Amino acid sequence: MKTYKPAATIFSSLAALALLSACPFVLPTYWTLILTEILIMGLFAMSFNLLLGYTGLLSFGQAGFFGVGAYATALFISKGGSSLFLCLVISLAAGAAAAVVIGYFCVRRDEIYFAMITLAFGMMLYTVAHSWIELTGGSDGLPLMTLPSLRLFGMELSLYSPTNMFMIVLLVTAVCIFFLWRLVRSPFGLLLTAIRENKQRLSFVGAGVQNLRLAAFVIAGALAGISGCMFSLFNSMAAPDFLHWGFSARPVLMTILGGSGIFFGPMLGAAVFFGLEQAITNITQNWMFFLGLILTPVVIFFPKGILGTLVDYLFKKTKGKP
Amino acid sequence: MRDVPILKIENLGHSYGKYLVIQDISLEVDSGEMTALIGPNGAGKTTFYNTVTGRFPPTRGRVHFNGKEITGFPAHKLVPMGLIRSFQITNIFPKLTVIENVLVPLVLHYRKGYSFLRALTGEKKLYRNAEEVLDKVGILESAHRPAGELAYGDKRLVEMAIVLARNPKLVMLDEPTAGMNPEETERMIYLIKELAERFGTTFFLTEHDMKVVFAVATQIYVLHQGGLIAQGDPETIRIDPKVREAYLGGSVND
Amino acid sequence: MKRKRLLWLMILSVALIGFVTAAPASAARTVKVGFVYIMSGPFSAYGQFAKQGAELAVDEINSKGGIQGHKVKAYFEDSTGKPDVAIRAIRKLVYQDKVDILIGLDSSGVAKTVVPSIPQMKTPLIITHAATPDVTGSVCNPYVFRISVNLAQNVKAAALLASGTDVKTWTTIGPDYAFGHQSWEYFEKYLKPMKPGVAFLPQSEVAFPPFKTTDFSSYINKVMQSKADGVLVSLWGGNLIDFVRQARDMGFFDGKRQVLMTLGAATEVLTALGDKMPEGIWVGTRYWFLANDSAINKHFVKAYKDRFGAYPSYNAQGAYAALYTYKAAVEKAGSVNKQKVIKALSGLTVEVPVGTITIRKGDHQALTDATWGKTAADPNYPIRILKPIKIFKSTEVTPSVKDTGCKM
Amino acid sequence: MESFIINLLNGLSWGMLLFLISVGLTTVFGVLGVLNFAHGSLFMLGAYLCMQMMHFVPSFWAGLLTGPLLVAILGVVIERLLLRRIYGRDITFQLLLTFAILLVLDDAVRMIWGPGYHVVDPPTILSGVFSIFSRTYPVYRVFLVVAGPLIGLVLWSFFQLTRWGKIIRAAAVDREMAEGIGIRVPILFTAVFGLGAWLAAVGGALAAPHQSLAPSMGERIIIESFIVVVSGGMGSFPGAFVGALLLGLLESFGTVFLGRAQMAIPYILLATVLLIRPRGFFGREV
Repeated sequence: MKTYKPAATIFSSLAALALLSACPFVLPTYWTLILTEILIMGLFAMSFNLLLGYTGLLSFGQAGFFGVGAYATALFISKGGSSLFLCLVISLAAGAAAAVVIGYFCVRRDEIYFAMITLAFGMMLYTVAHSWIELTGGSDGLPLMTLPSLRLFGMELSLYSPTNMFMIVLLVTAVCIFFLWRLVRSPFGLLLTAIRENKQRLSFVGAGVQNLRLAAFVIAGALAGISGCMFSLFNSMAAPDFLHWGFSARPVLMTILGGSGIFFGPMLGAAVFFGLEQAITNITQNWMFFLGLILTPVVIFFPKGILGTLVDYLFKKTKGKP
Repeated sequence: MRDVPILKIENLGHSYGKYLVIQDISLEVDSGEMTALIGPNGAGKTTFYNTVTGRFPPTRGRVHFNGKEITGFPAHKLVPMGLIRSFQITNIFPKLTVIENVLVPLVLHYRKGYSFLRALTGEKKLYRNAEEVLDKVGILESAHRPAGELAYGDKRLVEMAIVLARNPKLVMLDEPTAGMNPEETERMIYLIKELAERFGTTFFLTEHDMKVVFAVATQIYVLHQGGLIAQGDPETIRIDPKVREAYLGGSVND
Repeated sequence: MKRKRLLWLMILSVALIGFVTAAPASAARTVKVGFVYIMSGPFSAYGQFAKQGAELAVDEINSKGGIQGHKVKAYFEDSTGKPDVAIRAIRKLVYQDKVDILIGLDSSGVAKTVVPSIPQMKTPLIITHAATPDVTGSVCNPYVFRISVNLAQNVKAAALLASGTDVKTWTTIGPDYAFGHQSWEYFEKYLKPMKPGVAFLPQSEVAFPPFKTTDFSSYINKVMQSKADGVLVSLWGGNLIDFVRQARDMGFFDGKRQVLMTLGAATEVLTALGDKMPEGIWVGTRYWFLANDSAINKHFVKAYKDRFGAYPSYNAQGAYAALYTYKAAVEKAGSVNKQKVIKALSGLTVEVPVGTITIRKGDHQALTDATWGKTAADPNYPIRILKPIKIFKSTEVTPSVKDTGCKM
Repeated sequence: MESFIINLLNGLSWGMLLFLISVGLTTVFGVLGVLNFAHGSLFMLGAYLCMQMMHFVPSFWAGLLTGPLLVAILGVVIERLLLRRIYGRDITFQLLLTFAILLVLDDAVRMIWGPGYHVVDPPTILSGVFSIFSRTYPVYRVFLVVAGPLIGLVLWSFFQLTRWGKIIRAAAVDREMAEGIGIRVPILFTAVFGLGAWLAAVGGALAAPHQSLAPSMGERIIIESFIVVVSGGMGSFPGAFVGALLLGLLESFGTVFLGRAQMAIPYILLATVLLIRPRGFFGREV
């Protein structure tokens, strides 16, 4: 029988964090940058998985909130903002606010209809970013001409340094993941899984399923907003592409690659995705072709994803069949 | 002198377009009684359930619960008032463990649904409560197994536990022994009786298995072709010629 | 059992980290050139052309002893036309491959969002395709150069052409993104003072089909229905092909209106359209392989045709010319040191197939002639060619540095 | 007035192309329960193979006949090898598997025929123009407006009147029941997917003389056909017809009225329909 050992969890998380924060000092710069991107996209995928893996909702417009976060940061900085903390807060609020409005219409739908209506709203946000030239810079996007700097212990740390950027992203991602970790283990998290398992049953024991879904949707939107904020700082830009459905497909891919049933699955999926991309594009330009070839057996034979299958392999078999 | 009936239904009707599924049903359920609604397949029992518990609003008639009108209330409003239902088909959270299945209604009962950051494992009161409920229905030993892996009869017990966890005033059971083998049916009958006697839970159930009905019910209503044709205690129903006619061809004692 | 598996897992991860950190074996000093183009997806044709032009230049230079004795090694990365992928590609070239110079960029959106990050990487970038005026304007910086004709130069030439016609009212059909909108905006800005009486249709009456459009007929209808007798077409690539074929059938080219296609002379468009391209239409391009009789151009066209079996497109010329521009800069600087090269590039004059260009100091935009011409059939060529060709001098079409808004 | 007629014709012919693509998509969804992301790629393959066949036999009709047939065979292979392993799985997996197929097919097309643009000429009898008042309009577009409903009618008769059509409809309503009455469902599924692939390819072949062929063809059309299918009602034949016409007309007339927001037209339609009728125009409400 499983017993919950908080001490072990805390210890291993801290060890992983320590290991990761050593990375920029041993890895070449380029891999530090890739790792930064993995963390950002991994957090984005984990926010998406709060909906897919925990609540059972396939959102195809998650990039909309990611993009809203990215644009919130880009606009804030282009209007002279310079506080990193405010960037994060504003992007979080923007992502959450967009998710409240859009979620209100979406959470009443299920399955493919939910996917389609989120797609529709995501693409409407894309149209705004693409066509409201005066505000968003239109199809060219908004370049960030400066980055907020960070004052820490009297030192001025520039985010242009890949190491500093990585540390900040690691810190923010870790905080968000900790939040998610608590969330899925809270009573609220239990209700979300209950929605996924049987939403009709849940409503007949007296839960307001729509409101719970909306809450999950808003939290996922807010976290996507934060990821978008970090992404725009990391790349010094916000572009309409970030809101396109093609971008929404990324967290879906990563989550299924890693495994939607496992908390860290999407993060590993992001790592695998970028790792594969780096490896394959070194050999051939037909990266999409090979991605498709790799994805096919994963979807057919490993529905639990890479991490899910690995966890099963490591722990289930050794335990013996119950 | 009688108390206010816990459930009072007046002239309830529901139709799909022109087709009347149930019509003009009036009945009362008294607190502490074990009331059953019987009728052959297709008589409209499930529609009646869905209409009372807010799945489809009735097209006519009224429903009162504990003296308050609840006509057309959705389930999530009824449950906090103390009215809860079970389903004919097994309706649980299959991938959650048995104890988590029971914790779900308890989280709602104690209004912890929007508690985001406290670990569920820290809610000792909820766990104690859940274990009590599991103990009551007799599946405490399976508490940490995924509910979907249990045997059929045990799944129905999980469902009963989900229903009981919210401490309802009235439990509406839709064919609680449907699909069970004789042994499991025995256990369910025993459980319902014991719950009613020891904890004073009021039950309203539909059932087509007459053995179950006559074993547990104290008051019986008979539904036929969408309307009530008889009511009374088990003895009265057993000899009612209209009921025999409704079950034409089949033995009432089956 | 369980422990053993964990052990394997750890070994695997360590091996992975080792693979990642293993530094590439350092060879003798070569000049590393990083090319970033769209190599995959719908617009990979542009990357293919550029790659061919680049490979041709690399081989030519290496066979003649390289740049200042250094062999040239080319690295190609795929921008996919998406800004976040493009910047990752650039980072890879700079941090992993440690290139000395960056060359490329097709999409204006990519260029505009990527350019502000280039100074952080301390590596010069020569843009060869992206046309947005902003990269040598509002977001310009000392590390970024452009040797191709930009939108302002191309449209200024169009306006000069337009001023010579008797068109009274102009409208446009262009892609619904920055390129289309800016083309129209600049056209109006330039033509108005040249020919005060001319009218321009308001925003609500011009046509901007979204980029993904394949059916242009309702836009064609909109333009034909308007009172305009002159049309600026800034569609390009597949959009332009679809537009021309559909417009032809709808009687758009019936001679009742003057048509200027800013990117109509792109070889990939002319090749696909063949004899479906109407004759006598003014078309512009960044480079036309018959427009220049210089020895350099003749050599380039011949070498390219011999090797790849087609006439070089403007993107092939762009990549080819960029490498020769870099070579000239290194030779001027006497070093491949990036800072020295940047200094040398600024103000550099060099002859490339398209003509002699000078990279202006103020905004790093090349002063390069703009090419326009009228489509004509010629039995010697399988595609429509330009006859007559009209070359607009760079001094005529390039806005002043002050006008570009560039502050270095 | 003439402008109105031309916009109407534009909307109708575009709508008919959308209909041909969507009807295969909706049939496959109705019977197999799979929303096929790769449907647009099959559409594209139809166009490319039509062009390829025309190199062998220089007639559009030959290409139209043989190209889609090859795609149908490919569809059968895809169903047998891949799709049938994921029936009944979560929608996410179905979308992702067909998305993977899309990635492979799109890149394969680029590798085989190159990234450049290709054009296909309409057959000679359809290549002219005719005049509407003072304007001309291509005959081929009118052919599309006529061919769409004709193919629709043939399909409709097939579904309503023939034994196979009835079996397919029965299977779409209730898979288990169909199995119960002795229909060999696996073969039926293969056939239906082949039919869907064929329809997509016919759409592609018919679109070929009208738009340039490029590896992005499929990607551009797939979301719009999703929108048609969902707003018409998933699995509904009349739904696909109405949805396609509506979207075609909205996009055609929208260019006149909506200005900068025109890009959002399909999405506004989709969201509006889903908010008002959660299962689309002809969908079965639950």
